[in-house]
Amino acid sequence: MTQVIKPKLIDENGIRLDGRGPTDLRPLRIEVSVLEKSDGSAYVELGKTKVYAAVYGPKEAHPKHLAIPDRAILNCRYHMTSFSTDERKILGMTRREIELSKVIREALESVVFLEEFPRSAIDVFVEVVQADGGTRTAGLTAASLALADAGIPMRELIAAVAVGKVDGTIILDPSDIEDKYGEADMPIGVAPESNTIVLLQLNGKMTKDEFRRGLELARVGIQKIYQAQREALRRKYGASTTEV
Amino acid sequence: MTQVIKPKLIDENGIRLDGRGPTDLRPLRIEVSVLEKSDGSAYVELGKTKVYAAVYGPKEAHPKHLAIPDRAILNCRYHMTSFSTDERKILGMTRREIELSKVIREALESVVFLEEFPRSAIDVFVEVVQADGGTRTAGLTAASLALADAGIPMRELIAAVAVGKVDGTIILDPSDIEDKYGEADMPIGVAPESNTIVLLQLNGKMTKDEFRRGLELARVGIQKIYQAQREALRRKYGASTTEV
Amino acid sequence: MTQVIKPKLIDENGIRLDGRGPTDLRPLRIEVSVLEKSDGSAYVELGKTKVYAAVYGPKEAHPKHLAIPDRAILNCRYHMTSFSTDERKILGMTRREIELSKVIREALESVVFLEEFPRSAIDVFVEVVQADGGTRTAGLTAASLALADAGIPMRELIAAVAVGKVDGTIILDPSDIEDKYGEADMPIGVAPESNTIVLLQLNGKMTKDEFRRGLELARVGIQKIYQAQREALRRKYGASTTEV
Amino acid sequence: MSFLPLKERSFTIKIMSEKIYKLLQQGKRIDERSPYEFRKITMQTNVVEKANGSALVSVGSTRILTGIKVELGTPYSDRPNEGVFSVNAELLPLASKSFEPGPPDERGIELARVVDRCIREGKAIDLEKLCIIPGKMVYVLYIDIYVLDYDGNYFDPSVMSAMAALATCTIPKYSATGERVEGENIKVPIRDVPLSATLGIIRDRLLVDPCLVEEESLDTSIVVCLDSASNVVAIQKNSPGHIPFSLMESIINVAEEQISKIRAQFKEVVGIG
Amino acid sequence: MSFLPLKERSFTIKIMSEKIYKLLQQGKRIDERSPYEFRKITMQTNVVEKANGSALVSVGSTRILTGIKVELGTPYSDRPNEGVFSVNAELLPLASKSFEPGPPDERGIELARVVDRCIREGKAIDLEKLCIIPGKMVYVLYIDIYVLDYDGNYFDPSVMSAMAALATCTIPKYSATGERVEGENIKVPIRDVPLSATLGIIRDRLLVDPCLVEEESLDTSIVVCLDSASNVVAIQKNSPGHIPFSLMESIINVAEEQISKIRAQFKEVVGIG
Amino acid sequence: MSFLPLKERSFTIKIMSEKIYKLLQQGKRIDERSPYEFRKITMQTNVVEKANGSALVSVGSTRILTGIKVELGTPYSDRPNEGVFSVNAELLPLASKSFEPGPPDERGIELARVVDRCIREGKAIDLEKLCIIPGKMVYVLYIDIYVLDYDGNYFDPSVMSAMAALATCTIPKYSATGERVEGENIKVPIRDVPLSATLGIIRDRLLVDPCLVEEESLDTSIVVCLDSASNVVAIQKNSPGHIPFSLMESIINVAEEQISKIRAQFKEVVGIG
Repeated sequence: MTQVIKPKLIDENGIRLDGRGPTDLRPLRIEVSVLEKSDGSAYVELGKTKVYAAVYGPKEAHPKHLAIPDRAILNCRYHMTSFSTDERKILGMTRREIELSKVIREALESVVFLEEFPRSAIDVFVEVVQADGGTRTAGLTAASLALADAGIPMRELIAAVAVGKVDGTIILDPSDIEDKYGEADMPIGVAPESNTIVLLQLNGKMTKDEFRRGLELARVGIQKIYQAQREALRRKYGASTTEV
Repeated sequence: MTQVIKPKLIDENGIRLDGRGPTDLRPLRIEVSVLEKSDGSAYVELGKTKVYAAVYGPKEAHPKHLAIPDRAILNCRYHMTSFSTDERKILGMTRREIELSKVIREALESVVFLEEFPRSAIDVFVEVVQADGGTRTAGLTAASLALADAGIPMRELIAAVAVGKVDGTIILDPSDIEDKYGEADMPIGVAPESNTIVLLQLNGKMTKDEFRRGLELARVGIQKIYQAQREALRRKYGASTTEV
Repeated sequence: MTQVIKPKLIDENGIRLDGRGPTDLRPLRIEVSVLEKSDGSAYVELGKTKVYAAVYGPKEAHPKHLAIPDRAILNCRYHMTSFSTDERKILGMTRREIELSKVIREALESVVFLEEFPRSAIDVFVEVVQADGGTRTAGLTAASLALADAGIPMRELIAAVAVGKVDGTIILDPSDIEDKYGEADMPIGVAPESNTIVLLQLNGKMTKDEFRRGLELARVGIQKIYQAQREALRRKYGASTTEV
Repeated sequence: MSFLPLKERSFTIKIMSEKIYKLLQQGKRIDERSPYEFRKITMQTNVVEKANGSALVSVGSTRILTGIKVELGTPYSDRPNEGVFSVNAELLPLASKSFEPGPPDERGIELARVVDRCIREGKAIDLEKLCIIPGKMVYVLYIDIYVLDYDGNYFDPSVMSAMAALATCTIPKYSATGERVEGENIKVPIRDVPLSATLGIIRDRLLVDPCLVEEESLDTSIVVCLDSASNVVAIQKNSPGHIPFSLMESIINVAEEQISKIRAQFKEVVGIG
Repeated sequence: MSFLPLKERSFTIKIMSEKIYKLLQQGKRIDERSPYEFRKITMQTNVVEKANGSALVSVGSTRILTGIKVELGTPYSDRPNEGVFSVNAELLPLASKSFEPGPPDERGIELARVVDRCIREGKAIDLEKLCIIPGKMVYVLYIDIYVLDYDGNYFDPSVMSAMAALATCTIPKYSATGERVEGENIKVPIRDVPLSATLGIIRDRLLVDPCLVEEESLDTSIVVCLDSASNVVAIQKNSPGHIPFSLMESIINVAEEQISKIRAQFKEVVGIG
Repeated sequence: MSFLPLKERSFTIKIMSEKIYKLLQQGKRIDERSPYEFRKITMQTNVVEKANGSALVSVGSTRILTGIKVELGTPYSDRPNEGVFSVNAELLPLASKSFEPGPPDERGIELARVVDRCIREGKAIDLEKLCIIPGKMVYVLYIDIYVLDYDGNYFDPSVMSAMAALATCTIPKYSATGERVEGENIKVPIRDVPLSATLGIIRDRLLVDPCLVEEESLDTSIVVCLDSASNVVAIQKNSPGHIPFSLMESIINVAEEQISKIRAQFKEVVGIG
């Protein structure tokens, strides 16, 4: 049992372990309507991070005493398969999964027109098949597409990405190893049309200036994600549906 | 810690460890109406296997959203006492007990006229006091009697027994040790009047021909069990009630 | 790992480890209306034993099928913080906490006019911040004050105290160490106006005569507790409200 | 969270309570018993061969099965020279429409803890004789109580069945070095046989061993457990309601009288007591 | 407690059942298949790089992902020379409106236990080769099955995906002294490839691989698992209803025929079978 | 599964939200505070003698009790030279009608995890000094937070009480060979005191330390945690709703200003900060 040595994450040329520059996103693949039985679904792959999302509803809230008279309730579960991580994840929900379910739900609530479906429920399930950093943001990206695919009315889509700080540099889209050995990880969910933040967490240490630069870098990444989301919807539904 | 040596289960004269021939049932004792407070009950003893069953209902389904508009729901719990097995069983339901609750419930559903009690519930509890092989089949045998004792209308009774393969021979009613060291265990629940199978599982390896012979041997055992069930009802209710 | 030696709990002059005589109560502090958000609350400190109680209700019973047509249900939870005891208590409810919740609830039910609030629920929460002996009786003492503070109609208050037997002597209000190394612990809850017992448990060994003397000693302690309860209510509400 | 179980409506209970009280005034019960009379008690031991000890006890229709499994384990760090036991109780849904499947609720937990206290505080077992290697290896006794049929008063038959199972419990012998002595067994060393009696109270009247209908109509009830020298070793007021201080003397005396009868029967069936 | 899941009202099921039966009499199915025809099967292996083995298998729209994580552990005391495996299955709420979040219910547990029996009784793995130090250190395989999309019949693709994940599973090599042999890996030693076929029964007619609409309308159904020599290694009648004894012969024969087709495809994709 | 908690009907919330916004425009609050003003803060340490450290902190009527119990344990395998701590939080049902008995729900878990991140990422504890024998024996700190009374904003007083309990925590001294040094104790080695400020947002306006009525009427809210050098060490947007990018600069600046005030009070009461 020896203390793990932190690897060098960015070389002298500013190149990251996987060959990216600090502001590069990993290869991104987005698809909608990937699961047959749900009302809406999406798949997001960001490097080795692989996430499904599915939506059921609007449907009758159940049990009934949880129903809200003037709008729908939104349920959300972020869950990881046991083999998605380096160490096997225990079965059942960890505290981390419960917290992330909450922040993803709150982000989605910010854009869904819940008032249109009083006394109803909308269920959102995010399933992380492989976790290599950025699973909550990939999950939120997928979940907002699954809602769109289910025809749930929304103010706009949500695009999400993480920024981080490793070896003193602010980077876009940290991988698992960069998250683990880096100095900070900051996942951000954005409603791009209104230019507002719907999910924001920070775990690590940044100066105020680094924090500002992190926010700016996130906006760059968000634009790329948002573009890919729109393309995925266009492939499925044609040009018109990108105006959700 | 040394590897356990498989004992010889059938001797050169075809005699089993407990003195039975391959097609013999263990001593069987069946009683109905053995528990005061339930609506119907039965006790089945097959060698050292000892099982109670009790039925409550039909009664209001609870919670209400589980009620079904056009028939009763049937609930079933197969449970073992902690001291019923060689190794102490943990408290609470094991995965095995949950699976067996399901297959017993499904067998009982096949014969109960559930449509006669819309929005109702019928609870069946099987309690294994001692487990020496054949507990699910003894439990199903007892449960069908407990339903009859409770006056629940049924197409017919269910009789159940296991067959097995040990030392290459197909045998009736394997004991615990024969199950543990044998090659296969096949519990069967039968509706004897209609000559149909309502429970069937196989755990082990049989050729197709052995499987056929196992099914035939089971039918022989079933007739004996069914006979004993009818006698137990006759003892309690007189001759007429054996036509359930 | 050596066997723990029982300390001498009462010296030759009849003085206990903390300087008290056998019939002395520890320093007692009682306050009502200590928590802002509950409908009623109280705080009881008895030596190092520190207990809060809070009451919510009467309110709609929930889930509805638990409601009783002709009276309120009374819910009670006795709970200890993880750091209240010498050894860290596990999170979640222990079997001991579940049992004590039951006996405290049953004691309170004896004096609350539940029939005045059909189909309602009243919740009582007892939180043990530090446990140094006598937590259930301190909790019951606090809970009855919290009910009074919430304006719930009661036949009368409940005052509660424990007696014990240590080194052969019957003592009032055993501390944790006296409980641990003593011969018996007997918590008693009393409705002082009607001179009846509403909570009674005994854990330990007493002769019949010691048991009788224990009961008598408890009545002495109860009077002191009851006096302090009335004073606490008077401080909060003025003289008139002591006639609850 | 402890909550009030749903019972019959108060007024039907009040009518039955009134009826029981009037009968008590005449020295009678609804089931023909006298106030201080238990229902018929039967005790059978060694009913489950796979358990180290077992007993099936009935008091009227109330039927309790206790089984004991013995394992090897480590002692508590503050009691290195003593064996360990733990008591669990399950109110099987088989036994009553008021029992639900699932982990023990507060009633099952209370039952287990009261039986535990009877055994522990009654010094029923010589725990030091259940130590194999001090601080390292002791016998661990799992005493598991199942209520099979419930017609009131599960406390008294549970204590009886636990004690009967203990008194007939056979455990494999281990040498002082922790080796299994093949073919040899020992008995659980019994030091005393604590037994309990449950009393019901309606106003100023007492009755013993309430059946279910009585139980629901009592003002309150109390379980008293005495050892063989009539020391009080456990008490549990186990339902809501008031006990006048003035009744406590009778309660203890009635309990003592009843327990001595049960003890005689226990001794006859089990051999000790 | 096992309870009847809420389904469509009986009469809508009866109408659909009648329709399916009539089509079967004409050798047809509601989705254009013939009675003894599986939906399109696809198999992909190594789909999750962080797992030691993984496979994604579709049968029609039903989609199953199995991943295997390998850890080191101790063997069971009665099998000191054998590695250990355990199977878990989760019916993800993603996959169907009838699946709830939470720990596996009886359906998930049944699925896991049936797949476990197929692997165990089908002697799929040479467990002795997964022993590193007898009695002390063995490989422990966690085979976790997730239903991602559910359009009927999760049993057969689950067995396929578990076997495909096992057959392609790569594990770090350890020496006989329990040291990691850096840079070297071994494969899970596969002895046989048990595979299953699920049959639906309506009156006297059989069909294979029921889709969801069919599944809800069947009289009953049965899962049959055979090894490569066509021995029966597991059977599970997995829903209520009657199977006439007279149908059992056909059931086994139809299962054998179907499994041999699946086996050919499995061999092609995975390399063994 | 995370779900939307039942709140007041939207229109009553909208009216209150409108009212709060109008007051904010005039630099006012519903409880007479100015927008950037915390309620009265009180801090008491060593309130539970049986805990190794404890602190009771109030912000207005919101009251948080944190206690710390220290045990010996083993370090994480990838951090053999560091002590271990874990944070738990319970929203006691005593504290609010919206808190239910039972294991922590998502709000309690979020609170615990945010406090954990403040301590961990703020490098509050010199964990290496809590190692007794590298790889084998370390101090394990259980930091347990209880919300006793809840009138909005449990985050900031929870961070304060956890830090105050840590800063006053006394633990038994052990020698480098793992022996208890009788009679000697050590303090938890504090490296920094991270503190948080919670900000509420309504449209383009900010307020700090929302009380319960405000909390329910906000557009959204955010917790910002800074170390003593004003580095950002944790952020949590902890409710639904939008934050305009343009507000982020003010949010950080307001948080910094507030935290420096709290830090001054913390230093005065606790001695460090």
